[in-house]
Parts: sequence; structure tokens; C-alpha cells
Amino acid sequence: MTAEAHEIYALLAAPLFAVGLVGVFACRHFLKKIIAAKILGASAFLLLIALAARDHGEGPDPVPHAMVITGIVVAVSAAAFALTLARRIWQETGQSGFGEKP
Amino acid sequence: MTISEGVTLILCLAGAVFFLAGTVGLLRFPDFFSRLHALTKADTLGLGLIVLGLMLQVGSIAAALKLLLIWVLALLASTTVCHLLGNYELSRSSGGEKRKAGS
Amino acid sequence: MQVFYLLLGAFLLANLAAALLRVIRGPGTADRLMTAQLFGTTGVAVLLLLAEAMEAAALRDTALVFVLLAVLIVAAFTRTEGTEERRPAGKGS
Amino acid sequence: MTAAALSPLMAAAVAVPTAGALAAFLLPNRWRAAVGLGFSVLTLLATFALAAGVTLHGPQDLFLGGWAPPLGIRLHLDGLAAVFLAMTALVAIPVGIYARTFFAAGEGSGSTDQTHLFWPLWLILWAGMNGVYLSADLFNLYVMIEVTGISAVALAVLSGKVPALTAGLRYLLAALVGSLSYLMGVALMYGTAGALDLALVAEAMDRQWTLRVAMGLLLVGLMVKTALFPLHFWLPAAHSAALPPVSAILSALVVKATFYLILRFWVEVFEGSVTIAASQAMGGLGAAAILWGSYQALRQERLKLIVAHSTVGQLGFLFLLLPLITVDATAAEAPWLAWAWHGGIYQALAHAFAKASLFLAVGIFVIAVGSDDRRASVDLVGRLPMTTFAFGLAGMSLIGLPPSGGFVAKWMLLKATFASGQWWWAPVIVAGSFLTAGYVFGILRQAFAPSERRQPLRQVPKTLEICALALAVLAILIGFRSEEVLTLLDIGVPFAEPAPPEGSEP
Amino acid sequence: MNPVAVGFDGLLALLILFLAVRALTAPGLQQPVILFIAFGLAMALAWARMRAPDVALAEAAIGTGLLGVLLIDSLGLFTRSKSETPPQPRRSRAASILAVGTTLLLAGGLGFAILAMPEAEGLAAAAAEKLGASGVDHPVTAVLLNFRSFDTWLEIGVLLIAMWGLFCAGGREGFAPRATEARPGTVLGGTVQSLLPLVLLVGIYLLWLGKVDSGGAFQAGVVLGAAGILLRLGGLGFPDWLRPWLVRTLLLFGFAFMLLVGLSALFAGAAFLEYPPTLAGPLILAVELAATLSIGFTLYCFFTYLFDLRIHPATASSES
Repeated sequence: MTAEAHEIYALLAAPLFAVGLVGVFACRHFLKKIIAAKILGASAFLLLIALAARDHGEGPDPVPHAMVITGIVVAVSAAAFALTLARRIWQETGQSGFGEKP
Repeated sequence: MTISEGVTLILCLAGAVFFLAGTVGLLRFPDFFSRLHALTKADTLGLGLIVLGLMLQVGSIAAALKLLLIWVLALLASTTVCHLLGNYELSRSSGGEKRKAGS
Repeated sequence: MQVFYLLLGAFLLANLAAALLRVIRGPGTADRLMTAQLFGTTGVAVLLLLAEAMEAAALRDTALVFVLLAVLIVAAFTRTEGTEERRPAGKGS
Repeated sequence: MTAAALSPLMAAAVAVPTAGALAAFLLPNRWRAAVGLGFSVLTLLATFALAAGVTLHGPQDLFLGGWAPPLGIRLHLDGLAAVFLAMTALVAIPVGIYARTFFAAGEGSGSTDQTHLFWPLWLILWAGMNGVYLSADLFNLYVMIEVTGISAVALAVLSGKVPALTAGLRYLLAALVGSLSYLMGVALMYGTAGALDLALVAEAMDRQWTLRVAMGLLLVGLMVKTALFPLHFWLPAAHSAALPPVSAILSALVVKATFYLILRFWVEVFEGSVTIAASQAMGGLGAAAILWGSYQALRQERLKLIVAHSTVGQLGFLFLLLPLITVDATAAEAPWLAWAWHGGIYQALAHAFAKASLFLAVGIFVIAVGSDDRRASVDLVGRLPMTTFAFGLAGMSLIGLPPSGGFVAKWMLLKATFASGQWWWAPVIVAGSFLTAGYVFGILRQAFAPSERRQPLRQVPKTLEICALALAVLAILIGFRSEEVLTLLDIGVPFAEPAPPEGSEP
Repeated sequence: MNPVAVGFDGLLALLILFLAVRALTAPGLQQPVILFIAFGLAMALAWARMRAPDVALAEAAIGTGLLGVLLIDSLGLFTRSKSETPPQPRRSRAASILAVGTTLLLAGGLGFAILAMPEAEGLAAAAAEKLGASGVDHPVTAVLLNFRSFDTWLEIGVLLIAMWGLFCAGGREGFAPRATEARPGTVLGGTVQSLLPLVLLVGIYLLWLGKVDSGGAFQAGVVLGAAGILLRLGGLGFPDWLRPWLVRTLLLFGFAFMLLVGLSALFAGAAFLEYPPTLAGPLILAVELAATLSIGFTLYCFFTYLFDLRIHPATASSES
């Protein structure tokens, strides 16, 4: 692994975070808000893994790897929950975003 | 470069060409079914060639078999997907025609 | 050889990026899903190339999982879309 | 009790409610309440034993799995953690009994049966909060926050009604943004400090750029979850649309868990790196929260919305603590540090008991009157005397009238304000109290007003009334017993009362 | 320094960023959902590039597998049932500029912080040093199931809590009665039949692999969950023999089993979740088996519950 590669991905975390964060607030549709939240999470995972790739002679750091796997499970659980809420609201009222007239 | 490496090189390049062809087809062909046809055939073949090329390079039989398994599975998936999508599109368009005819 | 694999991987990525145009252009969902399928196959190819380039055999397992789950998306789509569409049409005829 | 017995007890503070949640979920619906209450009592005993243990033996560490930091996860128990653990347990029991009666009476369930999930969810939420109070590991705290957040949202949508669902989705998205922002901060800190244990991270802190950004992300994430103005947008709807026992839990406890983390990070990790300006900004947001939240509460027409907006305002008081304890090194021995510290945490305690009581009481009003409209709750004093009395007592503490817990809190904060020379917070505290008095007396006046057109009330189980009253009495009682609480609070934290304060009484 | 590698990574990074932005700005829902699935795939490639095959496995299973299925299923719901989405008012120019400006500002600030980050050692050395005492040979598994097993335990708990959340949001605890029409003889059915044994085999293989190499409970669980979803899509409903009590037991089994292991350590006088060194290997395997079962089943239930909810909407009154 070259030294540059993980820096590219570490740096990528910054715009992804920004896009996700703004997206959660700016997007109207529930589904897009959920996708934005997932992107937000992915940015944090990306940074963690990029940090783990900084080689100090021991190979990649396993602790961030474990953290990200845990994080992915949590993120998927939360996303499934959010999707259920969104679908239920849509089925009951026909609203697909906050503050819409039913 | 050894001979086996040379063969790998050629096979992988050929695989890449098929991927390219698939994408060109995907972008240029006029209707859904020809696109579907071009894509699913081309990229499965491309993957097959790359898998074949890589099989020459992996150290163990087990790893080579795993590569083969991956390709067989890809073939299976591709066939199913092709069928499902084709079927879906067909029923959709024919359903549309029926609706049109009925109205 | 390593460089060749990476180069090839980069080419496939570029190929993928070009195929994105079909997702954006559509027109139908099926067209878009087809591209997702292309993504899957290309992703598997890139993973296998990376496994070779980086000498990381574990990536082949990732490719294996990818390919196993490749059907899921399309199956879910045609299942949930197709059935509901067909039903009213069937009743009408 | 020996110090060695404390380690299993610390694990038990998380494991026992979790076991209760699992047992409750596994058993048929009719057993759930009994099992849930049983495990609640066990958890209460464990937390009290921890409080007693920390008083006897001082702060304790537990290395989970037997692995010491930096690799393993450390739990840390000190006075601050013990106070919050005890607070949670003390709110939990009356709310639990209330919930049992509430659901047994068929309230809040309608045609759905998922309300039986109250017990598993509430116990796991409790386990998550206890974990937040005890954990001393950046990433483990992230997981604890998620446990707390997701179970809190699930509780908030327990009724399955549409307003609750919409508010719940907003709540969930806000909670996700908060926790992911926190996680980004954790990633930056791990990259800089190379460790996750709070003590190790604190050692590596300096005024470096990356850490400032990390600190910002971490704090903003926690502020979203604490609903500090202007990030409170999700709170009023979520807290008011939930069922009464759930509202009480969310408002009294859940927002406190993340506030606790802000406090802990502020004094233990960021200690050397926070600037005076940053602390003033936090105080400013707190002040804005007090005024805005209380003003909004004054304007609401629905009882539950009044109480929910009041939470936004009362949470603001907590943040006044931060500017008061952030001072130059020269003033490190200042006496007001302890006053501010005690005042802020007392506010958290008093608000927990008072707000839980208010939500329970309002729940009773709504059941009895059949409407959430504040104008419908007229002439209740003669007909629901106990609940009206509970509402009055809790409201008294919320306003800060002596001799209540709220009074002790606000008095100490005011003293610290003047002693530190940061007098500009004083008018905000006073104004906040007046606004609070406005909406509390607004409701009370209605309750006392005789009315000719009074509608018949629905019968309310006495147990519900007793639970609301018990919490209100607790909110008053801690005003009398402040010495004991403060002694516990001072164990192992940086702001112990320096010398016997000359001529000052709390 | 290798320009080809930088080229590859640069290209992949740009692709990821483009997919993320486009997924949120594209009109409608189809494009966003499909682009997001592609985003997950590209992320998996990024994990692969950073030598994190475990994470790549997890992402492959989640990004293109489970979450993709959930999103696609939701896509069908949102674009079809009831009326079409009302035309949304165009966002004002000022709002767009504000959004773009905030994004750039945030990205810049955070990017600067990442660039300014000093090189800390990390915990790789500490983990390598203790690996011998962990009972497994793969460092990531050692961290997940021994050094930081408390996190993993809670993570499995989060899955369970989320399932409870689904029950609350769906307005019903438990699953709908058998709700599907069997459609034998279809191509999908055939694929399911031929795939299913393979999927199960791969799941077990991954679980076994976790001890020595990348893989483990979570990845294996996802693969098993996918097998269940395949069955469901192939026309097989939630089976009748899964009585409510059995469903509950399966859902909480992994979480409860790990709790029991942790508590028995307490009674043996050790710390919570501490394994005796001689038993660490077998215990970890047992925990992983239990976790795999529950993770797989819970993920399957996520999908099935959502899927059933479309056919049998909740009965809760919708007073507003």
C-alpha cells in the first residue's frame, strides 16, 4: 500500500461527510434523507479505515476495522428502522417528507 | 515475463475488451432488450476471461477452483437477472399495450 | 504484473463510470437496474484483480459474497414491482 | 462491602437491565410488566450499592474482558457517575409502576399490541444510559449512544399513531446525525491520539487544529442529542407525541445522558484545550435555550407541548455551567467552581424528578379530561387533588422556588455567576424562572378555577397519581438533603468544594 | 510511490464522491436508490484497497445485499401505492446556494483537519502483541470477539433493539401469517434452489474462516440472512413452524448467549466477558455460532417484516 492511497481516502471522508450532513437536512424525501444519513456514516467509516491503513510496520490496525464492522451493523439497523417508519408514514398519510400536506 | 504471464495478460486484456463492448452496447443500443442482451452476455464473458487469466497465476488449486466457482455463480446470477429483467420489461410493455388497447 | 492488474482495474472503473450515464439517462427502472448488474460484475472483476495485485487472497471471498448476493437486488425489484403490476392487468383481460 | 465487589456491580449496572429486557421479551405479554418491574428493582439495588461503594472506596475502574486500555474497554465509576446512575434508578421505579398501571388499564394501546414492547425497550434503554454513565472509552460510548438513541426512538413511536411516527422519524434522523457527527470526532481523535480510552486521549490533547475540529464535531453531535438550542427542533414533537410514561423517560433522563457526556468530556478530556470564548458561546446557547424554550412553552395550547417545550428551556440552564467552570489557570482555586458544578448538576437532578412528575401528571389530566387542550383542564383541584398537588410541587421545583431542588440549583448557579464576575448570566436565570412561573401558574390557575360547565372526569387509577406525586416529592426532597448528594458528587471529580466555605450556605 | 495506484485510487475516490452527490441530487427516487447501491459497491472496493477485507465483506453483504434489497423494496412502495408523489416545489436559488456553500465550507474545514492530523501509532502493535492470548489467529476477530467484545455484544443488541423498533413502527409485534403465493417452476425459483445450498455453504465457510482470516460471525450471518431473503423472494413465506416464541428466542439468542458467557465469567471471579485463556478459542467459536444465527435471522426478519407490512398494513388507527 502506498502512502498516498490512504491519504486520498482519508481526504475523501471530508466531502462525503459534508454531502451527507447537508443532504440529511436539505433533501425532502424520507428515502433520500436516509440515504444521506448512510453516506454520512460511510464518511466516518472511511476515515477510520484510512487511519488504520497508516502502516507502522505491524500491518493494518485491526481496531478500526472492528469498529467499522460494528458501525456498519449499527448503521444498517438504524436504516432499517428509519425505513419502516418512513414506509408506515407513507402508507398511513401519503406523506413522503416532513411538513407535507397529506 | 514468463509464458503464463503472457497468456494471462492477453486473456485479461480480452476480458477488458468485452467489458468495454458491453458498456458501449449499454450506451449505444436503441432499445432495452438489445441493451440487455449485449450487456449480460458481454460482461459475463469478460469476467470469464479475466477469471481464466487469473487462474493461471494463483498459487493453489483451491484458489483456482474458488475463482471458477465465482465465475459459475456469476453466470447463474447473470442468467437469472437477464431473465427476470426481460420478463419484467416484457410484461410491463405488453401490459401497457393491453391497457392501451382496452382504452 | 502488479501494475498491469491495477491498470486493468482502473480501466474497468472508468468503464463503470461511463456506464453510469445509463443510470442517469434511464429511461426505465429496468435499464437502471441493468446497470447495477453491470456494476456487480465489474466490481467482482476489479476485486479479483485487486486480490492479485495486492496479494490479498481474502478479497476473493469478498468477490464470492458479492456474486452470491448479486441476484438479490434484481429479484427484489421484479418481485415487488412485477407482481403488483401484473395483477390488475390480469384481472382486466 | 469490599472494593473488589464493585467491579461485578459495575458490569451489573448494564447487564442486569439488559437481562431484564431479554427476559421480558422472551416471556408472554402478561408476564412482561412483572418481570420488568422485578429487574428494575434489582437494577435500583445495584446502582445504590455502587453509590454506597464509591462513597466508601472512592473511584473504581473495571477492565472489561480483562483487557486493560489501550486495547480493552474501561468502565469508570466516580461520584458524578454514581449520582446520574442513582438519578436514573430513582426516576425509573415510579415511572415503571405508573407504566404498569397505565398499560394494564388499557391506555395508549388502542387496537395494537406492540405496547407490550415497552418493557424490553425501556430496560435496554436504561442499560444503555447506565453504560453511558460508566464507560470511559470513546468508541464504546458511541455504541452506548446508539443503544440509547434507537431504543428511545422506538419507545417514542410505541403508540403507533401517525403523529408519533412522524415525530419519531425526525427524532431518529436527528439522533443519527448526532451520533455520526460524534463518530467522526472519534475518528479524528483516534487518528491524532492513537487511543480510545478517555484518560489516554486526554493526555494527548493540545490546542492542535485537528483536535479542535474533532472536539467541535463531538460536541455538536452530543448537542443535537441533548437538544440544545438551536438544535432542539426534534424534541417538542417527539416528547409530546409519546405516551406519558415514555415522555417522562425521554424528557427526564435520555437527554441528560448526552449532557452528562458533554460535561465529562469538557472537564476531563477537553480541559486544557477549551477556550473561554468557546465556553461563553456554549453558555450563550444555553441562555438562548432558556429564553426561547420557556417563551415557546408559554405560547403552547396543548399541555404536553407546554411541558415538552419547557424541557428545551430547562436544558438551557445546564449549559450555563460550562462558562462558569472554564476559567484561566490563575483562578483555578476559585470557590465558585464548586458552586457552579454543584448547581449545574443539581439542575439536572431537580429537572429529572420534576419533569418526570409533570409528564406523568399531565398524562393523568389527559386521561381524566379526555383532551390535551390546556383550556379543557379546568377545575381539577377538587377532583384530582393529588395530581394537582404533584403538578404544583414539581412546578415549584421547576421554577426554582425554595425549598426545592430547583431552588438549590438556581441559587448556586446565581452565586457562581456573581462570584465569577460573569454577572450577565444572572438576568437570564431570573428571566427563565419568571417565564417558567408563567406557564406553570397558567396551568395551575386553570386547575384551580371553578367552572360551571365542568365535564365529568374519567376515573383514574390511584396508583398513577401516587407515582406522579412521589416524583414531585423527590424533586422537593433533594432540596433538603443537598449535603448528602453533594458529598457523593464530589468523589473523584475535579470540582470538589475546596475549603469549608466561609459564611455561605447552600 | 506508484502513479498507477494513485490513479486507481484517485479514480475510485472521484467515483465515490460523484455517486454520493448524484444519489442525493438526482430527481425522483429510482436514480438515488440505484446510485446508492453502486455507492456501496464502490465503497467495498475502497475497503479492499485499504487492506480491510473484513470490512469489504461486510460492505458487500450490506451495500449490495441487505440494505439494497430494503431500499429497492421501499422504492417500489413509494413510487407506486396511493397517488403519485405530488410535484415538489422547486427549491429556491438561495437555498441551493446555501446548501452548496455549507457543503464546501464543511468539507474544507474537515479536510484541513484531516490534512493537519499528526501520525499517531494506533493500536496495531498492542493488538499484535496480545494476539497469542486471544484464542484466535486473525487480529480483527480477536478485537471483535475478545479485546473489545463488549462493543460487539452491544452491536448484536442494537440489531435486536432495531427489530423491536420495527415492531413499534410497524404497529404490530410479530409476523403476518403466511402471505405469499408459491410460484414454482419459475427461473427465480430454480436459481433459489440451486443457490441455496451454496449460500449456506459459503456462510459456514465464512464463519469458520473468521478464526484464521477475514470473515466471521457478522459476514456469515449476513450471508445466511440473504439465504432467507432469497427464499422469501422465491415465494416461500414466513414459515408456519416458526411459532412466536421460537421467533423471539432466535432473535435474542446471540445477544443472550453472550450475556450468559459474560455473566458466568463474573461468577467465576473474572471480569465481565473475560474468557479463561485455555477456553478462549472454543468459547469464541460458540459465541460466533450463536451470533451468526441471530444476526442472520434478524436480518431476514428485517426484510420479511417490511415485506409483509406492504401486503398486510398495520391495523393501528391513524388519528392525527
